[in-house]
Formats: sequence, structure tokens, C-alpha cells
Amino acid sequence: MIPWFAASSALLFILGLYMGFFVAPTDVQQSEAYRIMFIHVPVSILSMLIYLIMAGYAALGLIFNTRLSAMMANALAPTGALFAFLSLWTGALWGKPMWGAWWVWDARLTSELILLFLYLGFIALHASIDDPRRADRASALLAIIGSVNVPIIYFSVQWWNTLHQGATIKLTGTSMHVAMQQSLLVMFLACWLYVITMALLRVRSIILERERNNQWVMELTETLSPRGMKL
Amino acid sequence: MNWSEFFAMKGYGLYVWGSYGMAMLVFIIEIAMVRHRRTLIVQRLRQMRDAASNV
Amino acid sequence: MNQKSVEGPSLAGGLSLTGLFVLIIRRDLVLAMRRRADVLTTLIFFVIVVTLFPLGVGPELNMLRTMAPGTLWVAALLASMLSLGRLFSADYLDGTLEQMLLVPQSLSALVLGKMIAHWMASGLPLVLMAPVLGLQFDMPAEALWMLILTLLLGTPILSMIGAIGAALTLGLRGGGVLVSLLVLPLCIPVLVFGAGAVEAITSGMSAAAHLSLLGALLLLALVFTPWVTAMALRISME
Amino acid sequence: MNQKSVEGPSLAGGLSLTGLFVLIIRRDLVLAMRRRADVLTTLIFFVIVVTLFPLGVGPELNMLRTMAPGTLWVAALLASMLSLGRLFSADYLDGTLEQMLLVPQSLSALVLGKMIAHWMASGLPLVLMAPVLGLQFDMPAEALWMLILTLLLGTPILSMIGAIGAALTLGLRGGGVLVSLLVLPLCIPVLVFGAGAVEAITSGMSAAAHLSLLGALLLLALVFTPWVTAMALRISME
Amino acid sequence: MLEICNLACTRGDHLLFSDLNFTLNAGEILQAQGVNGSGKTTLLRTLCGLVKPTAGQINWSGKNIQDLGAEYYAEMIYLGHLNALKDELSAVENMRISAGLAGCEADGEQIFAALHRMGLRGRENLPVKALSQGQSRRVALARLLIGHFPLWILDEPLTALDVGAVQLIQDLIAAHLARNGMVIYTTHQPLEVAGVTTRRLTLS
Amino acid sequence: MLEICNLACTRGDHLLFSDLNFTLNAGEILQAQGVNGSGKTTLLRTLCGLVKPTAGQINWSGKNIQDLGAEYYAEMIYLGHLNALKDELSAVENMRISAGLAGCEADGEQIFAALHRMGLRGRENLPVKALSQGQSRRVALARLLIGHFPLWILDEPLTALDVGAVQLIQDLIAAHLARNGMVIYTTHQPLEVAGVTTRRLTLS
Ligand code: HEM
Ligand SMILES: Nc1ncnc2c1ncn2[C@@H]1O[C@H](COP(=O)(O)OP(=O)(O)OP(=O)(O)O)[C@@H](O)[C@H]1O
Ligand SMILES: Nc1ncnc2c1ncn2[C@@H]1O[C@H](COP(=O)(O)OP(=O)(O)OP(=O)(O)O)[C@@H](O)[C@H]1O
Ligand SMILES: [Mg+2]
Ligand SMILES: [Mg+2]
Repeated sequence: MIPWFAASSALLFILGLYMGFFVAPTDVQQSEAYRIMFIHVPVSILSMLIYLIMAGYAALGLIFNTRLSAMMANALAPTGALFAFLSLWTGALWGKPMWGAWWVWDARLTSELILLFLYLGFIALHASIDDPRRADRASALLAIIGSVNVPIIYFSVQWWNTLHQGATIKLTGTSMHVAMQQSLLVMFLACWLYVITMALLRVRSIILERERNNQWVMELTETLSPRGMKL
Repeated sequence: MNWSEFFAMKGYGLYVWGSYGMAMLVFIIEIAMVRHRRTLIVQRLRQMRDAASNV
Repeated sequence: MNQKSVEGPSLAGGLSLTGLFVLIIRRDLVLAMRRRADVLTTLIFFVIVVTLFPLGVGPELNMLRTMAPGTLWVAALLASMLSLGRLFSADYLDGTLEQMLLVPQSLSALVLGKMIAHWMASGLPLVLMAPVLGLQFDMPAEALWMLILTLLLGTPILSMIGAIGAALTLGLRGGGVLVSLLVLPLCIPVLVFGAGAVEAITSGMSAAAHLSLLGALLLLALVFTPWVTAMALRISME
Repeated sequence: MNQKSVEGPSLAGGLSLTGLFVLIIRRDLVLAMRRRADVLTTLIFFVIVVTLFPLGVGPELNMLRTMAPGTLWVAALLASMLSLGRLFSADYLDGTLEQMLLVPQSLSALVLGKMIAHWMASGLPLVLMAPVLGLQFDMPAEALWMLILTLLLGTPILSMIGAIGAALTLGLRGGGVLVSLLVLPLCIPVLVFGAGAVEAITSGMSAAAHLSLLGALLLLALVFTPWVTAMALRISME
Repeated sequence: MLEICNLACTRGDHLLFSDLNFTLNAGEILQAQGVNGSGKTTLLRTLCGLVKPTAGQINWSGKNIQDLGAEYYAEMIYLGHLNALKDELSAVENMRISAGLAGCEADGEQIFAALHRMGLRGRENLPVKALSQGQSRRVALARLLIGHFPLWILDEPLTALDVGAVQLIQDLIAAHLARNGMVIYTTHQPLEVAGVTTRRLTLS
Repeated sequence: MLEICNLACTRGDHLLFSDLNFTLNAGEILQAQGVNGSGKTTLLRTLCGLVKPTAGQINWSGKNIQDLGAEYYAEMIYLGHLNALKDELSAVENMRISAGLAGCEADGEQIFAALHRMGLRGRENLPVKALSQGQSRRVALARLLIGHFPLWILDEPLTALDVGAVQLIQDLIAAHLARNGMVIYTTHQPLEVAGVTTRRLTLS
């Protein structure tokens, strides 16, 4: 199953990039810089979505004591953190030409930064507990608290910001060219499939690591090649 | 449209390619990390199996 | 041996829930008094952070005045983070926490007691100290009152959210800093509303909205955090 | 039993002074790596504190830009103060420190080793992270370079002065206040010169004087603090 | 009555014990035996509900202790290998707190009586950090004298105790058993309770 | 040769002992005895130079240990009632550090040999916090096997050890004495070293 996700993700990436760079027309206001959008927007939205999914898995794991869902939460976290980082990076590179600054203290930007901190907290907590069962349960609790807090943070920051100055310049997605929308959609799908692929790959490793005492893993070891997998 | 123009992105090249470049880099690093972790685990499993069969 | 106690039925002289609650608060306050230095350090940390700021930034009064609410609030947030370390870890190390998990009354109530004691020993002194420091920044009187009020509403929330972090990181080395990492992002709304209310007053607007939001957060925290913290403790002690 | 080791003369396989030095640095770095989360969290604490300030103060870029050097320096000071806690206390609690006082080589060298390891695990990452944060405040390039340079000179001093405080706080429960009062004033010159140098550059002046003062402080600290800390440890462990 | 059915515990990758079955009735005493690291401490902590067993269940008067929760905790007392004492509080203050945590109120007299019984006369008001190892252990053990708990779970109660104190503990246990109490303990030192046969459970 | 002249120690208002005199020659073993709180730990810590005596002096090969400093520390090893182990490091890593602190370099083989001797085969690479109480004590004791220190000062070495380990420690001490070593220790458990008469010093 994993190869299918990987292959379709790669294909969609190529298609999306082609459409984004060669089909979509140049923007009137932003000239070519807007093309950052095709990576920035999917990555930003997914970074938030992944957090929710992760917290969902974590909650399942905590309530029903299913180990697989805790492992899934774990497998998603690094990808989520990387996406949050990418969102910040691409956003900063977009902000410099558009706003003249790498960073402004806008609600959306700030809450994305905090989201990155939450991911890092999750990963750090999990990493610093040795006993895997305890680590799963503790970090699951953290993820759930975080997911309750993310909306609160978002609104608080938004409010704080608007009290001081008008809304920061932000491109509204209404008057978008069809080709732009399509390439955006394709890139979004590509990123999503990428996330699924990475999560599945990672969860496979985690399972092998955790269940290393079980007979079936021992038997499976016979069939695994040292380099393990094709991608 | 020629290639140098394409890469210049009307003066925004640094920003656009900086974004996509970092995205590529991150993806590659992530894939490499996952693969590395997997190799380590498989190696360890082999060691364990060998140790078990030697006893 | 004391015959009476040993032969009494098992829960005859039993301690009620409020009894436990009071016992825990009293105990933690006595301990805090016994190590008065700890309480004072939190306070002095607060004072020093607030004082360092003008030293690092420069002495223009105008800028300092605009910075004041934010700086005071950030310093209060950091100071209460600093004191979180000792919320559970001492009890963990000497085995008392294990005994606490075995209380026949509610663990959540015990945890709430510890949170309140912690706030009284670390949050309250900050609240009382804040106006003095505000004067250093030349804050007007109404702003100072608002500062006290917001801190009074906000610092208990910080203690309570912090307790979750402290419980989750129990026994982990370097827990102190890890706690900040886990807790600080979660505390941001408190900071924003708290500092926002003071700023609103300074710039002549109403702070009612901010205050009611802070109050709502406080209620939410009162209801949920003891329970979540109790759960976190059980997980950590496994 | 390993005959060789047991029958050798007492100091034949003895460890030289530099051997001990390297062993201690390596040990502390290994411990730091084992608790990698710990190192990262100091760093993230730094990032979060720097991030909190704009949230408390408000988002106007102009004001943020003037605040930047001071904020970054204060945050670095706080982050290294917080990480001090684990410099000796873990060793104290599990009895290792007692063994360290019994080393046949120089205790000062051991202490210096611990200081250096501590700086490498907590100060150095701050230095490397600072410019990225500077960008958030829209600092110009030369100011960023100066920031790195001053932090490179200043953070080791913070670790070393802090070590004295950490050593003194070990035994004396009541001495905590004294220590904060003792150590933080000692750190203020570092903060003032460090932030001052960056500000001088931002406003187009030369920072040479500030820098040479920082350098002198570093040398002084290198010579005296290990010795003073060793003494403080002996006093605390009595 | 404590009933253990098919209990199993894992730590890390390590199966410590499995298929453990026993029943402890009123007036009985059981010693968990085994070499270092065989899982005695883990067993006792499991019996307290501090560790979740990998398999099996633990019943107290016929009900699972996980469902009983507080009710169970009101009837048992656990003494871990840590003393659960606050260094800077005195023995008396510590006792008051331990009594409260154990769920019973104790007045000053009772506490003094317990401490004297444990041979700590004259040390009641010293901070615990000034006490010697054995003296602190005695303060921890004094907890057993406050309130009546049918089930005692003791992890190496004799550490650091001198000969006199060991004899005292043996007497306390004998009196507790005579009152229909139950005791589960571990120790590496000889502990003989007069007039009772100790059942032994060996972990390996 | 360790010589104690007129040693006295006070803690708080409390005179623990005074006018203590003894001499320990090569190949001799001395047990400090006494009820809980009689000052055994204080005595041993004084002999290490960790506590300053109120009166009297301690000589090592004729010189005061305060003047000797590092020279003395190179020839003695102290095992306190805390284990001096880092919870998150493995037994091997801990050993390497303790060896370094004791002033000798130990290679991996020596360390493994010492740990195996102490019955920790298979546990060498677990973090110490995953070890049981007795296992951690064994790791602490393994320090005695690395390097040759004429003087051993052991504070309750037998705590938490099972019967096998106690036997092992007795053998180690016997071997050390046979090599002209000196041992001072305290314990509340019986410890008999074959073929040697233990001198006893009773504090009260
Ligand atoms: C570091 C800087 C930035 C960060 C962290 C960031 C973050 C985000 C996030 C989290 C989203 C998803 C929000 C949602 O769907 O509600 C988003 C969407 C978007 N961002 Fe950014 N952004 C940054 C900079 C920029 C810049 C400079 C621009 C353009 C001038 C930009 C344009 C957009 C657009 C067009 C969307 C599309 C979705 C929408 O309109 O809601 N962003 N960004
Ligand atoms: N994470 C882990 N991985 C592997 N083994 C572990 C882990 N955690 C604990 N153990 C093992 O579990 C056992 C714990 O045993 P426990 O503390 O219950 O022993 P005990 O019988 O009380 O021993 P003692 O007599 O020394 O007190 C030890 O053998 C320890 O090595
Ligand atoms: N500040 C103080 N005030 C009064 N007495 C003190 C103070 N500090 C320590 N003591 C007493 O000094 C003694 C310390 O004894 P030490 O720890 O050496 O005993 P020990 O012989 O090792 O006992 P154990 O067998 O229990 O280990 C105790 O009796 C303690 O009560
Ligand atoms: Mg045990
Ligand atoms: Mg003692």
C-alpha cells in the first residue's frame, strides 16, 4: 500500500509543480512571488490538520488503550512539526518581498509559531520518557490539552492584534485564477499523500521497534532485507 | 520564456526558490531519516535473532 | 501503643474531603515557610527580570511606559514557571507522592489543594509586588489597579496549567525547562488578555471584555485542570 | 575478578589532570545528549521567552526594533540561569558530588570541566539561535553579527558566575536569597555591556570598548570562578 | 481478603512474573522472596494499584481493586523503600501529614505515643534531615501505628534498622496478625514473627 | 595505617562521641557498631574528611589527612549510603565515571568484568533507574573492584542485597584484607569475613 501512496504523491507533486510554474499565469499585484503560495498554503493548512488528527489518535489511544493509535500519533508528530516549520519558512520568504519584513506579529503567523512549539513539546516529552507506555499516555494527554488550546490561542492572538492595528495585508483567495486554484488543489493532494506515506513508513518502524520480542517480528526479520524498503 | 528568466522569477527568484528548495530539502531529510531509522531497527532485530539462535 | 487508634474501626476517625484539602494546603504553606528562601527567590526573580529590562533596553521613559504592562506580565509568567519545579518534584523524590496516590479521598481534591497552596506561596506575592514595580515604569494609577486585578485573575490560571506540565514531566531530568516548553505556549492566552486589559486601560479603552475572558478561563481551569493533573500524575507514577 | 587492576599499584593506571578534565566534560556532554530534550528545551525556552515579549508588548515593529538587543540578552540571561539548576544539584542528590570532592586531582579543574560542558550544552545553542530571532525583530545585519559576538563572549561568563551560585545554593536552604542577590548583580555588567555593544552598532557607534570589557570579564571569570566554586562546594557539602 | 489471579507484570522487555495466584486471608502473613531484581517491589506496587499489571487481576473482598479505588486505599497502607518524609519538617509534622494522607485524623498525643513506641523519644521535633538513616526509617514505620488498616504492604521495612528496632517491628506485626490483620512484605534480612507461620512466595 | 586520636564530633547540640582512639593497620578490619543514630555515619564521613571533627585528629601514614588532601583521596574509597549513580546513565557509563572520580582509568573490559562479578550480566546497558534497589547497590559496590585502594570505608554496604550478594561482598573483603587492605564499615546485618577477626568499635 505504501508504494502506491508514495508513487501517487510523487506524480501529483510533479503535476502540481508543472501547473504551478508553467500553466498558472503571473499575478498582477505580486508578480511571480505569489508562486510560493503553491507550497505555502498546503503546508500551512496541513500542519494544522495533522495536529488535529494526531490529537484524535492520541485520544483514542488514551481512552481505549489501543497501542496502534498511540503509535500513529507518534508517527505523525515529526511530519507535522516539519510542515509547521516549512509554513513559517515559506511564509517568511513570502513576507519579505510582500510586506518588507521577514516577520510581522500577525495572529495567523503567531499561532502557527505556537503550533510549532506544541509539536516540539509533544516530541520532547515523548522523547524524554523511557518507558514507551508511559510516554504514549503522557504525550497523548498533552496533545489533547493542546488541541483544546489551539483555538483559544488563535482567537486571543487575533484579538490582541486587531486592538492595535488594522489587519495585516493578506491576499484574499476570492479572485483567484482557475489554473491557480487547480494547481493549489493538486499540490495540496500531493502533500497530503506525502504525509500519509511518511506516517505509514514511520509507524512501521515503530511497530518493529516496540514489538521486537514477539515471535512474528522475529519471523518477519527473515524476510526483511537489510536496506529494508523501496521508495 | 527562457530558463534564466524563469529562474530569476522577475527578481523574486531568491524567495521563490528559497521556499521550494527548503521544502525539497526538508522532504529529502525526512525520508532519509525514516530510512535510516528503519535500517537501524532491522539491523538490531537481526542481531537479536542471531543472538537468540546462538544460545 | 495507642490502643484507641489501633482498635477503632477503619474509617471512624476518618478524614473528610475538606479535611484533606485543608491539611494539604496547610502542609504546603508550612513547607513554603520552612523554605522561605524559595518563595523569596521567585519574588526576587520577578523583580530582577523587570529591573533588567530597562537596563537592557535603555532609559527612555516613553518607551518604558508602553512596554510596562507587557514586561510585567511576561516577568510574572516566567516567575511562576520557575516556581513550578517544586510543585510535585520534592514529593516525588522522597516517596510522598506515591502515598498521595493512595489517598482514600479524591486525588483531584488533593491536587487542587496543592495548586492553591502553590499559588498562595508564589502567585500572590507577585500580585502584591507588581504595583511597586509598575511605579518604576511610571504607570498611571488606574493601570496599576488593573494590573493587580488581572494578575489576581491570571496567576492562578498559570499555576493550574503549570501543574499539568509539572505532573507530566515528573521524574524526568531537566524537567524544569521541559515544563516551560510544554506550559508556556498554553499560557499565551492568559498573557495576551492580561497584558491587553492593562494596555486597554492605559489607552483609555474599556477592559471589560478582556476581564470577562480571563474570568472564563479561570473557571474553566478550576473545573478541568485538577482532574487532568490527577490523571497526569497517575500516568507519570506508573 | 580482574587481577590486573586490583593488584596494580594505587596510582599506576592513574588518571592525569587533563584526563579527569576530559572525562568530566565528556560525561556531562553525554548526559546532556542522553537528555537531549533538555538541551533543546533550554533553546526553546529562549525562543519562547523572546516570542512572549512582542505578545505582551504589542506588535509595532518600530518599538520592537529598539527593544530587540535588550530582550534577546535578557532572555539569554534567563535561559542560562534556568539551566544552572542542573549543574550540580543532580550530582548532589544522588551522592556523586560527595565522590567528586574526594577526587585525588584538583577539584577546581573538575569544576572548570563542568562549567565548560554546561556552556557547550546550554550557552552555545543560544548563541547560534540568536540571529534567527533577531530577524523576527527586523534587526539589521551588522547588529546581528555583533549580537553573536557578544553572546559568544558573554554566555560563558554567565555559566561561570552562575556556577558559584549553584554551588552555594546546594546545601544552604536559607541561603537562596543571598545567592540570587549575589549572582545577578554580578551578571548585570555582562548584560549591560552585551546589550550596549549591540545598541551601539545599531545606532552607528563603535562597540570596541564594550567588547574589550566583555573580554576582560571573561578572562577574570576563567581564572577565578573555578576556584571560588570549588570552595563553595566544599562549604556546601560540609 | 486479598485474591490474586493469574497476575503478570512486564517491565521494559522483561517479563518479571506471570500466572501468579494466591489468596491472603485475615490473620495471614506472606513474604515475597527472590534475588535482587526478581520483581518483588514491582509486585507490591502492583498490589497497591500503582503499576498496571500486564494481565490478571487483584481482588479485595471479592471486588477488583481498580473498581474499588478509594475504598481499597482506606483499608491498606503501603510502605515503599523511600520513606515519604519531608526533610525539613519534624517527625511530628511528618506524621500528621502521613496520617492525613492515609485517611485518618491523628491528634498530637497519638502521634507522640507512636513515635515513642518507635524509640524516637527526644527526637520528635528535630527536622528529619538531622535524623540518622535508621531513625528516619523508624519515623516512616511509625505510620503503621496510627489508625487501623487491615492490609499492610511493606517493602523492605527492616533497612537500616538496628537489632532492637527489628525486634519491635516483629512484635508489631505479631500484634497486627493477632487482630486479624494481613501483611505482605519483602526483606532480605531474617524476620520471624512468633507463633505464626509465614507463607512464602518465591519469584525468580 | 590509619590513626585516630581523641576524635570528637558534635551534631547540633548533640555530642555524638568524644575521645575516640584507634589505629587500623594493614590487613585489619573494623566495624563501627551502635544503635540507630549513635553516630556511625558521622564517624565514617569524618574519616573521609567530609565532616570536620570538633576535636582530635586523623592521621594517614603518620600525616594529618587535612594536610594530605588529594594524596589521601588517591588511596581510599568511600561508599556512602547513597549510591552516587546517575539514573539515566547505564551501569557501564556510571562505572566509567566513578572510576575516573576515584582517580583511575578503567577500560571497558575491566568494567564489564567488575559488573559480571557483581552479578549484573545482561543489565550492563540498562539505565540505572530501571534497575531494582539491590541491583543499583551492586553497581555502586562494583566500584570496589576497579583499581586498588588500600582503605575501604563502607557505610551499610549490605542494604538491599540478597543472600548471594552478601556472600560475594564477604569474599571481596576477605580478598582485600589478604592483600593487606584495610576496611572500616558499618552494618546492622551479620557480616562475617572468613579467617579474620573483626575488631569492633561500639558507639553509644
Ligand atoms: C511566516 C509567515 C507566515 C505564516 C506562519 C503563515 C501561515 C499561514 C497559515 C497557518 C495559513 C493557513 C490558514 C488558514 O487556512 O486559515 C496560511 C494561509 C495562507 N497564507 Fe500564510 N503565512 C505566512 C506568510 C504569508 C504571506 C507573506 C502571504 C502572502 C502575502 C501569505 C498568504 C497566505 C495565503 C494566500 C493563504 C491561503 C489561505 C487563506 O487565504 O486562508 N502567508 N498561512
Ligand atoms: N525498562 C526496563 N527494561 C528492562 N528491565 C527493566 C526495566 N525496568 C525494570 N526492569 C527490571 O525489572 C526488575 C525490577 O525489579 P524490582 O525492583 O521489582 O526488583 P526487586 O525484586 O524489588 O529487587 P530488590 O531485591 O533489588 O529490591 C529489575 O530486574 C530490572 O532490571
Ligand atoms: N542538627 C542536629 N541537632 C541534633 N541532633 C542532630 C543534628 N544533626 C544530627 N543529629 C543527630 O546525630 C545523629 C547522626 O547520627 P548518624 O547519622 O551518624 O547515625 P548512624 O549511627 O549512622 O545511625 P544509623 O544506624 O541509623 O545509620 C543522630 O542521632 C541525629 O539525631
Ligand atoms: Mg525492591
Ligand atoms: Mg548511618
